[in-house]
Amino acid sequence: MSSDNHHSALTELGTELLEQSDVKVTRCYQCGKCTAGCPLALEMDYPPSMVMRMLQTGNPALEEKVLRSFTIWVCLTCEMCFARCPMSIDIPKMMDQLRQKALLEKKVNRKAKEIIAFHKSFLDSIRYTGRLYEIGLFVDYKARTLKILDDMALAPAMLKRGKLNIFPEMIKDRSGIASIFRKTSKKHKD
Amino acid sequence: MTLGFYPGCSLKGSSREYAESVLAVAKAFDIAIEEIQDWNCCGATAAHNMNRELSLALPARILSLAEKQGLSEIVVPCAACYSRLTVTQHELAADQTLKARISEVNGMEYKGSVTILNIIQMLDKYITPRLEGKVVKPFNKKVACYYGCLLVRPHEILKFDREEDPQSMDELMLKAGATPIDWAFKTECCGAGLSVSRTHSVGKLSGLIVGDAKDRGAEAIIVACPMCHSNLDMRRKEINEYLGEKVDIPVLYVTQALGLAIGLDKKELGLNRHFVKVTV
Amino acid sequence: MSKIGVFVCHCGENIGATVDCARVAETSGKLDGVAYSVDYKYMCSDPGQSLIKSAIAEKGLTGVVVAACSPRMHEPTFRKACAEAGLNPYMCEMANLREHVSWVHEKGEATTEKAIDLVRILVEKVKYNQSLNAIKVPVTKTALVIGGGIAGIQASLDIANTGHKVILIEKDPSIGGHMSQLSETFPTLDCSQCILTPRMVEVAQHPNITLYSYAELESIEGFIGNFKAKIRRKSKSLDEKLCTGCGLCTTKCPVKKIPSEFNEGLGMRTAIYVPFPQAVPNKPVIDREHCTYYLKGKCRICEKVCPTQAIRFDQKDTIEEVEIGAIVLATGFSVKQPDFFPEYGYGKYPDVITGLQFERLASASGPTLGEIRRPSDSKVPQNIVFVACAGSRDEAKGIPYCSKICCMYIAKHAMLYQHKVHGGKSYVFYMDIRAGGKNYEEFVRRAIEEDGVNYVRGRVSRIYEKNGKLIVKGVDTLLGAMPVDIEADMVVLATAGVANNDAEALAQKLHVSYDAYKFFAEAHPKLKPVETNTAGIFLAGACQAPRDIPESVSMASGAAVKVACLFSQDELTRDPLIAVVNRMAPPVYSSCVGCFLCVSACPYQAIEKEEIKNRAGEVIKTLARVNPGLCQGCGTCVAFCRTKSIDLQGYTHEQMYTEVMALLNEY
Amino acid sequence: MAEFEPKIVAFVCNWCTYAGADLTGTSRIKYASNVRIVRFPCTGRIDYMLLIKAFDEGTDGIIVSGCHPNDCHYTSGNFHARRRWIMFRSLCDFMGIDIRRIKFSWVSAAEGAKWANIVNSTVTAVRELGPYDEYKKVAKKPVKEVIHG
Repeated sequence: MSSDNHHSALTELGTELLEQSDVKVTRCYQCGKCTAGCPLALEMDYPPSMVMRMLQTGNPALEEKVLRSFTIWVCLTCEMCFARCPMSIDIPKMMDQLRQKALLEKKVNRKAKEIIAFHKSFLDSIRYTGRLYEIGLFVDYKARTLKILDDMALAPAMLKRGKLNIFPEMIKDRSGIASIFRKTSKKHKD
Repeated sequence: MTLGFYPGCSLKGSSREYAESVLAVAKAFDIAIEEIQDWNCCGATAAHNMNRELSLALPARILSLAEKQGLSEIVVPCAACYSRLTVTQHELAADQTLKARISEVNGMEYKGSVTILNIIQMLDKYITPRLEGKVVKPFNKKVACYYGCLLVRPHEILKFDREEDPQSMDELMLKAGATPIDWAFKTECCGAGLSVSRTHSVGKLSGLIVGDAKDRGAEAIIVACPMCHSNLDMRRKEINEYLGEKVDIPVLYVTQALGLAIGLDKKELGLNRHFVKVTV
Repeated sequence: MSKIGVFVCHCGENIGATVDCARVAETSGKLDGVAYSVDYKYMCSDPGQSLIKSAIAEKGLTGVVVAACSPRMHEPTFRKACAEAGLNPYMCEMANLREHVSWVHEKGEATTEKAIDLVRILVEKVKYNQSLNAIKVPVTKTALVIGGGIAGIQASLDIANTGHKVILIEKDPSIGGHMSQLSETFPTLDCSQCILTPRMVEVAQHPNITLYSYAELESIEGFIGNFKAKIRRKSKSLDEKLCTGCGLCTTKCPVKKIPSEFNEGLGMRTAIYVPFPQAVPNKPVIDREHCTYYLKGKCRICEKVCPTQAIRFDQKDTIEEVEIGAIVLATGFSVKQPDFFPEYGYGKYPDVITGLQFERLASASGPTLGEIRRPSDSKVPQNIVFVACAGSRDEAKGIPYCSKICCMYIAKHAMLYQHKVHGGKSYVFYMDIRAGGKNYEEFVRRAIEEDGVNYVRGRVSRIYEKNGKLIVKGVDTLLGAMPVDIEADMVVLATAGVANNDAEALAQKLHVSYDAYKFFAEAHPKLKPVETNTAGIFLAGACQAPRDIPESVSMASGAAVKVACLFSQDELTRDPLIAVVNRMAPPVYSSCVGCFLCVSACPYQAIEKEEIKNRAGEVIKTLARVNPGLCQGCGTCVAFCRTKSIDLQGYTHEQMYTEVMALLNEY
Repeated sequence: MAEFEPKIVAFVCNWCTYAGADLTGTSRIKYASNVRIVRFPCTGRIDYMLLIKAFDEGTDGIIVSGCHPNDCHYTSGNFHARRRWIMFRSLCDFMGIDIRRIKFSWVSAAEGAKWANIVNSTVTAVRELGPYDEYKKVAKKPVKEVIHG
């Protein structure tokens, strides 16, 4: 009886974005204001408004390109696009969704491996201690990316200024944190 | 009444001077502050980039702990943590199923009853009204107040100040004796979480910010976020490379500038920990 | 015994494809009191109407139910057909099988059942319908035109030229409206003042037009053909009969720094002022909010210098009461003002201006005498950026609609700039170019191809000032969404056209509907574009939606014709669907007990007290009586009446009860 | 057993809701066919006795809808209807008529989609409540006779 057939114009991915992040790709009218204000538009393979356009086409090849894009990883989630979007499209939230889908489907852009390595190192650090252990993060990140020499000067300078803890801060309820990680892990989803 | 305190990881590590200055200022005004016990990391950018549920569960745990501890109001000086906590509260309030799911994941009841204050809101509520007469060493410098992204956006959720050309920090600094300048990069992004993984992007974005502040004659940049601070301060080498000149405008936390104005000691405020030397 | 005819329309496929019309006709034919039933392809067509007419004649029908489209569409058609066949038109009812059945439900048993139900209840209702006669009311053949912009001017002149009287009221000291502020007009680039001023003068001199400038509508009562309006004539502090319009006072006034409304704040005016040199009437008013005398009790310089002693400091507002038969609303629009666009720095940077401000810069009579100079330092901008859709088509800012006129005036602005600043560079950031109109697209092409205006497809995210330049951060979406930064000397925002601040209050005063954006609502989006849903009140120009000059003028002439049609008759015929208080034989006279709750409920003050007197002239009973001229037929009194003594013709208690009862007993 | 299809009578004003329902048609928005519209000039004309009578005669649900506040074609009829509705609610409560069976709303001439939603949601709500037969069980009167009697 319901007349709610609004989803019919959307592809599977489009529907997923609508349901998971409240972004209806058809609402974008391609004004480009998001791109115009995006601090990193020039470093993206497809600027935000192009991503919206690609998703609008419903063309599976273009949707695939979006998932495999560098854009979704270099996006800073600075929220500027959303703040100024005349159609109030929550692009940052959509980017989160696209990143997670790309990870799940193993379609991650190769250029993004350092960014993801950093995120993984970061999450690993809190998975075990409950809080961020900055030295641990650096070491782990360097192990993942083999970027041994980068930022080498920074750590001693930080240590000197008392900005780094030698030992991690451990919270008491570490098993609780571990359990949160386990339960929210995509692999363990029931 | 006791004000709850969520420092977040940075304030225990690379930005400990922020915590030091917050606590010093609070102490100077006899504000009782109580840290949330056994708090965890909010998950920051990494969590919401990688896993939405995790990005809600971690902040929810923090808020649950605050509730358990009987705190009705907490201050979250880190703008990024403030954003994550507030967004989580907003999303869970809007979706009961999600709220139930997150409570189950955390194994902790989550009510959503805690009021979350960012540092400016905290200062405006508890300190600004009592500031008159306390400013013994006016911070008489031209300052560029830098708000960054997460203190003001998205406005629909945070409902703090205004998204374009915000004023709250400027007003506060004016009261501390400073002259806030009108500049163009108040809410542009510094590069945030890409600091380590894409340092050159951060050099450029932060460079634009520092460059504009310099061009308009700022003598200090005032921030309210450890990420902004570390990018503008610790990445000054990359910034100067991008700008092609040596810019030595110091970057202070809003609480440090305020602390100086009310006559607190430089060391007490952690000013010795900065990369760009603070000369006052 | 009723003899009712049921006529079921297929409306081609519209009803026929979904509803089993033959079965509706057949089933209805078996109803008690139905003498004839038939289905037909198009009941509203000539043959369809003939079918009804001949059935009335041949079968001697006493009532008709047409099951077709919405009665809001064709009830007048079928009632007229009935009348032509000799049946009282109010004995005809319509069942809505199209909008309420076939268009909203799927084909099937339940749908046809619903159609049958709708016919049945109206058959039952029609049994209780009464023959009614149309009500005649007189017409006052004077029109009130509210607003003296181009639309109001055109409407006034057209009505006046048909020989009828017009009262034109304008809230500002001069008529002319926004059009008088414009420099040149698209798509011909003829000077706005040159074509407008003669019309303004014509208004002032027309024997049939009474012009009240500096006047506003205070209140209105009555109904079509018979309105009574109170007009507040704001005090000008001036005896207009004595004033010769020499203008000496305005040159001597010491308060000279008031931002001029006419120049959109880019120029200054005095406290006693004529808004612009060609103003009609060309006589000054004193702005009491700024006048030193009114503020501080001394000065009176204007009074001293006036050669005819025309200044009247103690003059009060006066209220003029006028009787009118029709109203044309031509109150125009406003442009969205500062602090609406913090990301564009509007209101913060003096060189970010609105399109209307640019008109004043480009106008030969403007503050720069037609030279394009930026407000901050009077320099000629070498790089200029025009931003389209500054507010329009922006849901987040609450204005999702297209303001319609901006695409054209931006092209004009950029063109004027290129003509006036040789070697200057102009950029237009746009989303779409909407140039639908005679010679409009050609005009835009000329701007691009001949005048070299750079059109960039994309929206601007932000504008900020640095080193005396305005940094415009835009994007070129046609280059794969490439960010484009332009260092401009001046930026012109095509700010959205919005309804006036007081539009809502005026609409409520007049009982005229308005849309979500406070623009006045037309009675039908296509077929009644200048009518409102309040009879006798018509619309012209941008008070209905953003409109350009040709459209405003067309609408105004359209509205004028509607007024002229109304005034072509001495009496109006109105639907007799009004309330009546029952009357009985003495000594009861009526079941009305004289509680007069109905009087308090009536929104039209249409119910009066009537005294019944005996032969000796003594009052023996006081009853309610409905004034048929004032009653609009809402029926609120009916629901209020405790003794059921008042009833609404066409929707009587009997009719409505029967309808509902019939529905539920077979449903 | 087939799903219970409630009978819904809609009392609407001519200028807003009737026109709004026309717009639902012109926009071709589909909705539940359970509803039958009875046209009044204004919600101010609606005598609430008629609502009680409708329940008496076997309707399962009722919609009353007119112009939004301030938009009444007759200025204030809808305000009277609203005031009466507030009283009527309490009366229904008192009489034991579940007020969830009555939907009181504003639908303007521009709200075609809203009309469809209101009909659908009312049908769903009343379907959940089941047939309105509390009164009939007690009265035990043959419905037919009452009408034509």
